[in-house]
Amino acid sequence: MGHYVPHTDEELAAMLASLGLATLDDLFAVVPAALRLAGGLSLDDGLSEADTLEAMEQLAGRNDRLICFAGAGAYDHGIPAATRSLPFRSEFVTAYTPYQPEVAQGVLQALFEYQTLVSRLSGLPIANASLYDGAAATVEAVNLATAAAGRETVWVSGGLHPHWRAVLRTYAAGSGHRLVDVALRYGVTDWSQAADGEKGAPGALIVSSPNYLGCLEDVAAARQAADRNGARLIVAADPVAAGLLRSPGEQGADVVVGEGQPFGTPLSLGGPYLGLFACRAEHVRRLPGRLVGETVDTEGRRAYVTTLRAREQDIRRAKATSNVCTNQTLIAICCMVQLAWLGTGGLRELALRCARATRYTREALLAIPGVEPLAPAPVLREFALRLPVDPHVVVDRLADEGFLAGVPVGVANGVTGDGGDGLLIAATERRTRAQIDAYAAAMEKVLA
Amino acid sequence: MGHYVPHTDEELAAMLASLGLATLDDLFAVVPAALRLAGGLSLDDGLSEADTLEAMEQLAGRNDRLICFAGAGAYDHGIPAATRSLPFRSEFVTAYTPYQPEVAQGVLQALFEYQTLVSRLSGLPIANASLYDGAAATVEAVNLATAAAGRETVWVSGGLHPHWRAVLRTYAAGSGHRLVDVALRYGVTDWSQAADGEKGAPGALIVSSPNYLGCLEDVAAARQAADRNGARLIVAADPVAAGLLRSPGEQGADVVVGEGQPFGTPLSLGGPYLGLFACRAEHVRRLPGRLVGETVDTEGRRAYVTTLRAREQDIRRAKATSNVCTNQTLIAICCMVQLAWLGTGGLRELALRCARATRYTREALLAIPGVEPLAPAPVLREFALRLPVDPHVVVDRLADEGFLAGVPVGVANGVTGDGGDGLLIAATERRTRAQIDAYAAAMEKVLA
Amino acid sequence: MSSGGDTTAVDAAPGGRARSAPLIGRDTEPTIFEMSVPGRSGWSFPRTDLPEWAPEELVPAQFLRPAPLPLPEVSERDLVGHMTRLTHRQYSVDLGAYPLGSCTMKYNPKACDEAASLPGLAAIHPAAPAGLIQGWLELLWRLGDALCRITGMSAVTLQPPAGAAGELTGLLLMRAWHEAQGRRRSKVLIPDSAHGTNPASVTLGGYQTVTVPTDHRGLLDMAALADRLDDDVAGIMLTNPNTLGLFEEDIAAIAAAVHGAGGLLYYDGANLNAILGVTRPGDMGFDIVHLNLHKTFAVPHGGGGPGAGPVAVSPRLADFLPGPLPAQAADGSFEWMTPPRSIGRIHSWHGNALALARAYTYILLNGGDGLRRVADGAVLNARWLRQQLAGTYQIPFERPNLHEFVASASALKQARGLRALDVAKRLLEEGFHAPTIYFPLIVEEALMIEPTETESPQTVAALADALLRIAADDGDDAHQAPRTTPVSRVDEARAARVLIPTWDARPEAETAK
Amino acid sequence: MSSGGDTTAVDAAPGGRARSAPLIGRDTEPTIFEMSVPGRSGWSFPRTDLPEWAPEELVPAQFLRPAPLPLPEVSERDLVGHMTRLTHRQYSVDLGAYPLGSCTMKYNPKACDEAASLPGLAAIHPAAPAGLIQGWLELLWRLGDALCRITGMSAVTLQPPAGAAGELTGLLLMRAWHEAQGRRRSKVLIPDSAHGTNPASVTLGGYQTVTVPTDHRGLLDMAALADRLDDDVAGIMLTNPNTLGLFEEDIAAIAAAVHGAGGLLYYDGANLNAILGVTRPGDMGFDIVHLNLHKTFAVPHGGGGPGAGPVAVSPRLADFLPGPLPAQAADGSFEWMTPPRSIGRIHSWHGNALALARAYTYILLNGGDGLRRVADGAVLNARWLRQQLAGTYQIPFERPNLHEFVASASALKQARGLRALDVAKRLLEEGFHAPTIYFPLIVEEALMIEPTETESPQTVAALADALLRIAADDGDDAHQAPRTTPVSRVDEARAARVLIPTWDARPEAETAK
Ligand SMILES: Cc1ncc(COP(=O)(O)O)c(C=O)c1O
Ligand SMILES: Cc1ncc(COP(=O)(O)O)c(C=O)c1O
Repeated sequence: MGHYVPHTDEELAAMLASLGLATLDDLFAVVPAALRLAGGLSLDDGLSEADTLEAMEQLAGRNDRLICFAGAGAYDHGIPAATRSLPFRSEFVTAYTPYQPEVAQGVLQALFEYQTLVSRLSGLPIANASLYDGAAATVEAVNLATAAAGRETVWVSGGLHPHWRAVLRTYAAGSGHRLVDVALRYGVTDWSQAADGEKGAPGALIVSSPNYLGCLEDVAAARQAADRNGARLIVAADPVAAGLLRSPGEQGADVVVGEGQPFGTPLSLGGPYLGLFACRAEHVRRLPGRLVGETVDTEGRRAYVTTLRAREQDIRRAKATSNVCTNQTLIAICCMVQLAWLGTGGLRELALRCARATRYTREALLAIPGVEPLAPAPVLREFALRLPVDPHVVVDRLADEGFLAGVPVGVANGVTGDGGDGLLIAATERRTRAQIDAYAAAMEKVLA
Repeated sequence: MGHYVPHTDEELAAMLASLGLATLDDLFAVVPAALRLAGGLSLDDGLSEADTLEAMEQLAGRNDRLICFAGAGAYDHGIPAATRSLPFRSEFVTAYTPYQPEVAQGVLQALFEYQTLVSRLSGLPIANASLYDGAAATVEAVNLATAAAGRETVWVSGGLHPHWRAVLRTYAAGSGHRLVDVALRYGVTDWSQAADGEKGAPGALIVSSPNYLGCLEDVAAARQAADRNGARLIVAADPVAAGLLRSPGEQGADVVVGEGQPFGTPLSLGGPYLGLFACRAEHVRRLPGRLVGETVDTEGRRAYVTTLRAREQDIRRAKATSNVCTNQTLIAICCMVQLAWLGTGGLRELALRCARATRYTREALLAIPGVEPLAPAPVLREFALRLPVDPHVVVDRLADEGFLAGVPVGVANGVTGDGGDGLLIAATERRTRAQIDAYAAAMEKVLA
Repeated sequence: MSSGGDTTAVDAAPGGRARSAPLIGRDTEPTIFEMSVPGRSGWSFPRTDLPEWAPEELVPAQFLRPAPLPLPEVSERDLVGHMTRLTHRQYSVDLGAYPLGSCTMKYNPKACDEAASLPGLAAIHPAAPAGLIQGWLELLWRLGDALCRITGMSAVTLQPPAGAAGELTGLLLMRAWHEAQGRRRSKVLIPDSAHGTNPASVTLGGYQTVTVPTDHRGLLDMAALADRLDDDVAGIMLTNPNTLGLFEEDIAAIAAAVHGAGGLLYYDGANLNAILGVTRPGDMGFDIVHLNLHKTFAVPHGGGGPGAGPVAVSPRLADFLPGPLPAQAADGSFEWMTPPRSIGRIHSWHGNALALARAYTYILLNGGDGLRRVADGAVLNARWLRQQLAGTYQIPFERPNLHEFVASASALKQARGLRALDVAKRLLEEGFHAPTIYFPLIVEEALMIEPTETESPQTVAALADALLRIAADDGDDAHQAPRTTPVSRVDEARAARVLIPTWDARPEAETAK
Repeated sequence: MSSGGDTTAVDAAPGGRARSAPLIGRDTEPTIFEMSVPGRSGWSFPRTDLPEWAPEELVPAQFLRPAPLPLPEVSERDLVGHMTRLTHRQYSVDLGAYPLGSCTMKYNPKACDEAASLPGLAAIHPAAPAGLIQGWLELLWRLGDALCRITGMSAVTLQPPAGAAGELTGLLLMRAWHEAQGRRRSKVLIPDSAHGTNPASVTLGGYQTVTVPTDHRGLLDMAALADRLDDDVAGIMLTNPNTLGLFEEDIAAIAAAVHGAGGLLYYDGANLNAILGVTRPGDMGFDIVHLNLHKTFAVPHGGGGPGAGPVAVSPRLADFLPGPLPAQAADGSFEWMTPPRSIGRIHSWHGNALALARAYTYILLNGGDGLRRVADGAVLNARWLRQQLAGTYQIPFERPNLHEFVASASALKQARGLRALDVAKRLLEEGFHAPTIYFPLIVEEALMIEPTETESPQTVAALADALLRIAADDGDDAHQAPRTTPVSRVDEARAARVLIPTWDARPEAETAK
């Protein structure tokens, strides 16, 4: 079809003529004949807008929308109309990276405000303008921390999200980082177990709190372990928990990373999400990605611009702190709007409601014969249970009842993974008592 | 609740204090105690945004969305994403009437372009900035035409939309206009029947083409009838038909009115819709509602402003040409965007596709034993059939099959109305062959 | 297209140039017609397998237009650029405060936009049988019920699409009621401070307007009312608080007098925001009330509309309401019902339904408690703002105002030639929309200011500061205002003198197209 | 709040003042933090009947934060005002042309926005079992299939969230493949014109970058390539057309040489727009291709992201792709599959899924025929624009360009001190976004211009006129540019010297809060 190429046949002809060309094919004379695609692309012809949207609706219609008790790093939070509308104004959506600050103050100021909010959530003074997702933020944190420490070994808590650990492993093939898993004990990381074996002393420790099992970790203890080993501390934190819990920065993190999806981004099959990244001031020159700073224009007006660009790939090239270029700006703006909508009271209330729904759900399920906690440590907004039936089977059965029951979780040698030892369950502020009661009843039926 | 009053308790107290008041109730000391509402409004307390939207979704969920073969002045046309998004940018949505042109060029220019488009559709040089709906436009046209003619009698074609005729009748109680129905014959108006009886010679004639039965009227003949009687001619026209048919202006209309819903406005249970209004230049000082004109600013820049305001109620008060103030600006902007999206070729294609679907549907239904045309005259995008079964029953039965079968129509002494002689059926460009075949099959079952 | 003297394409305006966006420049935005290029298009239609009959096979030749109707031929991209740039040339509530007196330009909650775009509401045909639209009928019925509770009336029609239509509906109800009593009356009383739609509607209702003056208090002159009241008076139209923002404290006496003369009281609901949950027109003795849902109930104004102007009435008028009305059947289901002595239809269908859905959403969000809070905030902001301005602008009437107040620039005009118009234009430069000016007509150089409840104290204070600054400026400065907007003062006289109502009417049109 | 010296409320910035909207003024827009007032709020949560346990009952005390986390406390109205004003301070494709070379800032069809917001796509949890998300799996599978057909590759991963992530994925695939062949290689060749992400990714992939110069033709220097090729070279990263917009005509020879040395060819797909349906990286001999869906396939850039950077590979690399991948089972249903020798995960879940849905929508809209038309339009616009500028700006390389070209302002700089930066800033005043400047690094005062296919000939001509006008201006004038934007030239040096990365880091922060 080509609805989006405005040239009329007359205009095509006129422009070709002014170039001294006869046909559109002549534009590609520089492409050796042997390489030309004969017969064009083996794709169907374009559709009308109406037919296209109908095809998309049909695909969308073949995904089941269930009452969601699944979490595992992707949470079913409410999104108010303001957050659904404001970030999607076309000036934000169709802008490029703010290379010309004089006409990009909108995006730049929104990012400056986002950085401030992430800084407050993390308890650290520096935050960047976003990374791809929680996993990417963790990789960048490892790059920063190992470079700062000058050591390649990283102690990774067994409670870190298994997918994030997997991504770390993938990238380690290139970076050469040596990853050492540190086992969980009673649901939390047992740093006392860790010792530098043949992989040498660690440059960084990574702990997640709440961790993948939903358990609250003792960040101060992790800090001590880091200090004992002269390592930097990376904390992966749930930003919603920040509404109730002490900030990781306050407890000694060098770098705080997290997944920003809970603030205004729908589940979206896992993306686009938002990598939150904050660090101590001393690390600012190693910061990955973009940083927006406040400055002035020639007339002294307050203005914003991307700064310390010398860290970035387009300038530093092979020596850049990171290769990230396109990031998740629009999702960062969603996060900024959502946090401003929540405000001080709303964030606390959100965390509190999640914690209440979680406790109520957990107690309801634990009342079912044969159901036990997978870990004893205290939880906030998510928890793992051991069930008398294979969790994969449970998830399939409960889907028939209209529930996404949770995410099967395994723990092997104190390290969390997919697998099937238990079921990871989250109840957000959107879950009503009636939904939870019905879910527990359905669960009891399935487990009976 | 009161989510939308930003004042904190401290601020309320401080502001009251600065006014020397103790309580909020004191603000209303001027309201005699006897009139004060004790105990407040007998309404439930406010809901959260989430609960409110859920309540609205539940209501919306209790309306059946059927494959639509109903028309009768409200048509199921496709609306492209551009039209669904651009007019709803908040600058258009949350602006007031453009009283301060220096900061309202956006709305003013969009209306100027809308007026130009309506002028082209109608074939007349002057169009206003919108009226409420087709019925309101017809009332205003009668006010204009009778004032221009200095006669109170109006000959109204029996083919005019019955609801529009009803609205005319309602307003005639105030205006004193004398309405005379002119009967249809073979589906079109038979002006030869009309003669000024005790109600005196007509100041205006109203004809609708296509008329309520979908039949194409001979506008030139209506013009002759008007001339014979020294009356003005008002033509109610389907703007989609303008893609194929001669414009009413070209055929001699003094005033052209119409319903603009087909251009970018969903069915919406009948509103907000859009009253289209255009007239000859000689009538401009009698034009109802707002008119945007082009002018310049003090620096000679092209600019737009509402003009000939002396006609309007806020200035002319009791002598105004109309009482209209708030109109349908946002819907007019939808219409402007939709017509620009369609363009010359798209409007013609739209009309052609409607006509094809209509003919195909009509032939499929006429093939069913016992089904006959209600009128023999040629149609374009809608038609009426006489059925062997009460059309109300047919509509209910076909609803079970997933179709909105049409709108029952009656013709009493050549005047169209509700009632049950036949079924009025429209097939827009959205109806596929498969849908029409299924509809005809279901109809055959119901009629068997 | 003229680059380097080269003309390889049609000479049309570039759809992708942003110099008319104030972000960048103050150029004129070309019209969509100037961007049009023959043969360019953005439209597409679904695949179809219907027979491709030619026009001649579908319609007798004499009906067919000889040539296609010329519309703009633009790409979707250029259409999007054009409309987006136009929005950057437009002020709106979402950009800043809009203190237009009598217009109640409050913030419109985003949640209401979502409710109004639910497919289950938007995709419904108005002629669908009641059994298929129970959700819509219940919504309309509940909205009507809420409006009755808010106004203290007993029945309502939701058909009138705006306030003026509501007024005319009300006047026709008045007429029908009098006729049912076997009387014909010819006059309707209106205060001299009334909105222009009131007298205009009176005329269309077949009545003569008789004006009642405002007294020194800024309230209806009771003596003058007594003079004018006689058995030819069909009724009186008031808004309370009146357009000066002052509460008609004698309303009970007024009602008694008018009722005593056999007349009816009509309440113009445009100012209802001031008294939500505080007092009700029904309690004041009104028989007919129209509401501007696009004011009090946060239906956005859309640049001039659509709105919704329901009319609520006392029991004795219920039988005359336009129909059909949503009604609840014995079995709890909903149906359409037309009152026995209905004056007939006011709208093609059921009124501006999606606007009604917005208003209902707003009522659910606020509830009874929230609506009262609305009145509190609206009155507090207006009262406080007036206090700030009082020393500098004249406040023609002493009494405490409710949701709005009228100030006068006449002293400033005498002193330094600073007219209400100048104040308005300067205020634009200050980052606020102007108030309503030169209305009501009874106050010279009137500035009618309604901050609404959704503006914060900080915003109201900034507005006060701006108005005080302007009063302090020298006037000549103000005559140049606005200097920061995409266009400077617009020549309204020329627009009327050399009427250019369409692109095609421009002298240059021929060449330009 | 300070009106008339009266201080009745917290001193915070007014959320309802529009002077920062260029429609009205050039004031600074206050930060959301400056608008915050303790105790003000806009949030609401659903009714709940769950037990209202206190924090202490839910979490051991030592974990609880001593004081609430301070966030902005603003009304929804002020938040809406703030964000709306910010959008008026932001340029975008929807406002005008955006000829950033290498960025392919084409128009993003509105239909794609609607597809990406379908609840059936947006409300789906990423860990839902395959059986419950067949629609998503089919969508991803079909998109992957289409991308393979477009690139001439045989398998694809959709996980990489952007181009740079795709590059690193590709390099890790390269590494895994070599290791599977039992080799370790340490170098990757990159042309000196390459985008910065290429060398940065090479480093993260654990390789050293070896730069290959560009020759007088603007193409890869074949002799230099031969020099650098040895058995320690893992592969070469190219984009074709290259970042000068020139087609690497020797690509077949390059492929033969690199493959001959046992290396792999990586294709940076950022410039794919130029060759859609004309030629395919697979046919050129590339083994690995990343695509920037946010360039070629109209995923909007969102002010910097999100994008999507799928990686497609030739058969021999398929087994190494990241997983899980969507796959079609024998029974036609879809499932997740992880390749046997997968390098592992690249993303927390399945990549930027909604961005992938947009790209698939775009492919459906265009189809094979439309995509070819895209290449035609993109190349024609760029070629024609270059022709207009050729006399005035230097065009460092002779050969015909494809979708973009690089011009140089160096002569203008010598002549009149007009640098590429000045041209860029002046172009903003002219109503266009600036091109990419100072890249590629091998051209002095480079202006890298990519008009894209969605701009009309009229827009391209207006852009040409503007650039010619600027070249004719005197330079001093240009140094002042931009003068019409909400802020004038921004002091970038100061931003780095006095780092203020957050509101809390401002010297005045304490007082201001
Ligand atoms: C006091 C008053 N009455 C009536 C109206 C008329 O309402 P509408 O504009 O909806 O017709 C208005 C609004 O302009 C008004 O302010
Ligand atoms: C040639 C080229 N390669 C790679 C990239 C990096 O892509 P991304 O920004 O999506 O990481 C870009 C885009 O900036 C580019 O232009």
